[in-house]
Amino acid sequence: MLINVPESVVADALRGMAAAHPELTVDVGNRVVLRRDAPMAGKVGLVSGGGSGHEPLHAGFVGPGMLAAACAGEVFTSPVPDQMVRAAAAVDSGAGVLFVVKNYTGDVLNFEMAAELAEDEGVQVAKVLVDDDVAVTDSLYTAGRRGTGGTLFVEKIAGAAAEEGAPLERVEAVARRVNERSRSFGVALSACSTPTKGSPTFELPHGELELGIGIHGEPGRERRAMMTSREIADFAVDAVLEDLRPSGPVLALVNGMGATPLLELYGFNAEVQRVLAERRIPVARTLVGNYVTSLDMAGCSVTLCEVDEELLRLWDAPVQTPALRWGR
Amino acid sequence: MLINVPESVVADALRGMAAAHPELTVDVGNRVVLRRDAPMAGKVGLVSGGGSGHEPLHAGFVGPGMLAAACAGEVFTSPVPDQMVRAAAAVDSGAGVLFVVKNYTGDVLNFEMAAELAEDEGVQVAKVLVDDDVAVTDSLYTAGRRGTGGTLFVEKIAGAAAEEGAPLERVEAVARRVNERSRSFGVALSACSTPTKGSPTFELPHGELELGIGIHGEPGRERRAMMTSREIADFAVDAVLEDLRPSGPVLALVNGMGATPLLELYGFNAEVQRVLAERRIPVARTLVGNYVTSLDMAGCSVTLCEVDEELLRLWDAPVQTPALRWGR
Amino acid sequence: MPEPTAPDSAGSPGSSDTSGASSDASSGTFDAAFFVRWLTIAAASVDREADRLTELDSAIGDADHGANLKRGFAAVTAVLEKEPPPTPGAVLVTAGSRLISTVGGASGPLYGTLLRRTGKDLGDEPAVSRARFAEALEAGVSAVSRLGGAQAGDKTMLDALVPAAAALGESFTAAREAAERGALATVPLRARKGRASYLGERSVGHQDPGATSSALLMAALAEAAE
Amino acid sequence: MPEPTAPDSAGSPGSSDTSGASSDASSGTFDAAFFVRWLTIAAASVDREADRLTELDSAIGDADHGANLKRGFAAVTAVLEKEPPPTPGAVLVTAGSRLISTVGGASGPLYGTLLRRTGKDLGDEPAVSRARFAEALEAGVSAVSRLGGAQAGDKTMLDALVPAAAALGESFTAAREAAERGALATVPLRARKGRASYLGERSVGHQDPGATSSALLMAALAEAAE
Ligand SMILES: Nc1ncnc2c1ncn2[C@@H]1O[C@H](COP(=O)(O)OP(=O)(O)O)[C@@H](O)[C@H]1O
Ligand SMILES: Nc1ncnc2c1ncn2[C@@H]1O[C@H](COP(=O)(O)OP(=O)(O)O)[C@@H](O)[C@H]1O
Ligand SMILES: [Mg+2]
Ligand SMILES: [Mg+2]
Ligand SMILES: [Mg+2]
Ligand SMILES: [Mg+2]
Repeated sequence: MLINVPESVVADALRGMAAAHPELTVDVGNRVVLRRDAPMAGKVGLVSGGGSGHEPLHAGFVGPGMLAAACAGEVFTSPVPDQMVRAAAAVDSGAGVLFVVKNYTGDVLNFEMAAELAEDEGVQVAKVLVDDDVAVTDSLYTAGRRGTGGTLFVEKIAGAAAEEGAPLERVEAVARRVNERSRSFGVALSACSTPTKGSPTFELPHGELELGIGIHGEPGRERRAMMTSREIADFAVDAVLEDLRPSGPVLALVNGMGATPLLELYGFNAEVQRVLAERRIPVARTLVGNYVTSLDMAGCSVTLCEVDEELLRLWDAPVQTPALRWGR
Repeated sequence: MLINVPESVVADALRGMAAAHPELTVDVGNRVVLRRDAPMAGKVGLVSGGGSGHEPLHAGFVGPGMLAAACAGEVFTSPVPDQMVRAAAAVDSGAGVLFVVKNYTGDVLNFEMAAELAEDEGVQVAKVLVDDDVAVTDSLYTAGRRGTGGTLFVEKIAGAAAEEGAPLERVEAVARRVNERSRSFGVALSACSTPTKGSPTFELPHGELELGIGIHGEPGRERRAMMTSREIADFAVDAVLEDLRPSGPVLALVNGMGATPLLELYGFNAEVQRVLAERRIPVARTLVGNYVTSLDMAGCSVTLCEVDEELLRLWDAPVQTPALRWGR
Repeated sequence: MPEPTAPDSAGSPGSSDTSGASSDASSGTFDAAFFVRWLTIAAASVDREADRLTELDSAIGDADHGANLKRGFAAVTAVLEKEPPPTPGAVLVTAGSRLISTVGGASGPLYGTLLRRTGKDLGDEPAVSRARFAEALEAGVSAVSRLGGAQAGDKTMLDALVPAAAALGESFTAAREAAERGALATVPLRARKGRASYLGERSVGHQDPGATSSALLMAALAEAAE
Repeated sequence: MPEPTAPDSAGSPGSSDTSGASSDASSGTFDAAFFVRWLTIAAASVDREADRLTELDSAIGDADHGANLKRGFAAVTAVLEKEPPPTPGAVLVTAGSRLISTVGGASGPLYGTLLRRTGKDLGDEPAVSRARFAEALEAGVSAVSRLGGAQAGDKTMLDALVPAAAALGESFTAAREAAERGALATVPLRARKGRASYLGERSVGHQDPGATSSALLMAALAEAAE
């Protein structure tokens, strides 16, 4: 691993990020990355965060048109409430703050505590839970669907609404709408290694894969013999469509888990587009890359988000962050 | 591996790229990716290319302000002359074409043949060889220094000069200047697996690393016991500085080889910046990410490019490509 | 056993160790120093067992439970050493707050809430009886259950905490043993809460890391009382 | 051996196989069909040995030599089958052009140039003697050396091609054997050209993939002549 010691991985990364991105404010001590111009007068501030190891999520999405702040936890560990409280205070211009929270017990509890504390300090806080992963059934017998690739759609689109000056309830409603219309399914071709453990989090023999994985190195729902890119696309897209059943055009995120080469990911995208065409789902926009990752895991996920005109317009709106950048 | 069959990997990726990037023209049959607006009246066209497996290099750098066209060879195999001839013909507006060629025997020979053929067809062709890798001594006893991370600097900066409307000799001179002032050094923490071979190209036991690697999965000059991020930064930066000895500010590219998580890469950047500060080298701009990769290899490379005011201005100039995007 | 048996532990499986030669019998009440000692022993134990906890979390979670608690308990001992709070309640509230501020993940707010709620329940009494502590711990455990929406049987820390709190009325040793049994009993369970629930049937056959760390905490408590 | 010995092969190590029972002796001249047969056998051999070539290239290169030649020679046989050229020279020029257009890498232009230059040297004669072919092959090999800037001893295909071309004056068998010896002799060499040169001393102890494929081509030639 390209590290010094496991204990300093997150702080080291934030220092490196500060050096590479003078356009951001990086509070290394508190592990908060902020827009340099925060608080933005009259605008809602989007605050997200989560365990580290999913880069560029979330800090790579801080900037005009997307997040106002991101809080970095230890690897695969939700940040602590103090971080979100600090971030909320820093980005609140009086228009309030939206917490974008991936649905994991740790994130939910820590963000909840933070919301309470921030409100005690006079910040108006709304929260949206992202739970797009169809590999987990949302029932009494689970902690609910996980937040994965859909987070990117929520943060980009709600971020655009905030940038336009929409009030908190509206930004929250947009975020909720995006989450409700987003579904993901992920596949691992290898496990990942966390700095602390130093070895793969599970054993995946060569020639097998895990279907229905999350983004924390946990095994999936099912192990199978290796499938082709074509077969994986069929499986993943159909798993998503079974739950989403879009009646209009979709945004497609073809996401790499970290170690899958872009060459393979683009090839996989060709298969994803093929299935979508076969299922007669029009694709409005496609994003291919390593955006919501799981350290050095090989694999991919597919996220679809059904969009109406407003959501598409907000998706296309300018964004200026380290990892997503277009328009202006 | 996330593929169908090894034989279709490159074509599949190009189809996937076409779907994700409607702003580009992708000629899948001839494996050429082009700016949609090529030929750009009165402007020099930059044409590059090389073996696949280094994505986003080169096709991810096609667009306004950078390459006019990229030719994709098989994995780690230079493209064939026909591709470059076709690309040159497509982007030449009469102002001529600059071939940006990484210094590998295969690339050099194929681009040379292409230049001859294109000139037979009436296209004015200039060539710049990129050979920035200090791990290889440039002597009679080697094929010369390899082209690695410096390619990004050459393509970006010469691309900006072309975009400004500079004539061919000037664009060529700028490209040459960037190459002369760029040096790289790379380190592998794991080997990579090519689709054809299907297994790692060399054995690298856990707990060891290879110093002085290139971008084709070949072993480096030396194997050592695992080093910390700090030690690797010292070693790599000093290897570069021994050859470059900059008297002014530098651009720094802290590049991932493909499978190294961004989290680790940013942490490594913190160490690179520390060494540079210790050596009193001012850093004008820093770019961190997986840009010049070697499939799923874990590892990193450091490229420094000494810049004057003109080169820095051209670096900062707007660029609109899938992988690099800023300004406007 | 000279001390009264807590009524709600009557039906719980009896401790196999009936020697009762711990400080339980003699001390009667427990002051702030005792609670600091407990948490200090717990921190050492978590530090020692961190790799095992992470290994367990690696099987059905995300391989961070050991590192999480190690970081949190190190912070707890640091603050308790620097400014030892005056009462049992203050010790637990301070420790719980510290866990919340340093652990993150699911276990941070849950263990933090456990200690904070237990501590609040103890109020500002300078020393408390084991029975009083047992009562407060039950309140803390209930708070954990409410916060995370889990019950005993869901394959979480509650599988160790619920029986341990109940057995604490009987003795520290009984609490330790109940927690250990509870942790072991998570092996055949299918997880319904936390990350392990994502695995469905595949969570069966693995011991829950949080229940295991809860057993460590109860063992530390018994050791502090020896 | 009824045919004249090429003067420049006089000093080359003699073939151990002196039976000479190949079609060398009988045929006298070789027409376009012979050259098509050669390349067809070569294509089959490259296809069969592709994994081994890639394996060798994996040790000191980039693990693509087998796939490269397999792709190129498949394209060569396809074009030769579809429109068989009329003369030996045309066969080789066509095949060389096809390699250049389909292989890429270092070996594409080099092998392509080898065949094209050899073919051009043969002109439009409808059939050529082995001696004439040997002469043309030497011209082709020189062109490879000029194009890539390498010499025999640099651990490249030239280590097989140079002695093979020289020995072809003697017999097809001698050429095959010289190429095989040349390929084997690359093992202890330190590479000075191509990717293997990046490894410096670490290239020692491995057989050069290009020299190995050149030996396959010469073996195919000897087989075609049998
Ligand atoms: N809803 C819940 N209620 C009670 N305990 C829980 C709950 N969710 C998780 N846990 C406990 O937390 C433990 C995991 O803690 P940890 O690994 O530190 O956090 P995370 O799951 O966020 O990585 C689990 O083993 C389980 O015992
Ligand atoms: N300059 C050169 N002259 C002659 N042969 C060369 C030269 N460079 C490389 N070769 C040959 O090419 C072979 C490698 O071919 P191949 O793997 O197909 O191309 P690449 O090296 O571009 O991947 C080497 O084993 C060597 O025999
Ligand atoms: Mg965690
Ligand atoms: Mg190659
Ligand atoms: Mg965990
Ligand atoms: Mg090769």
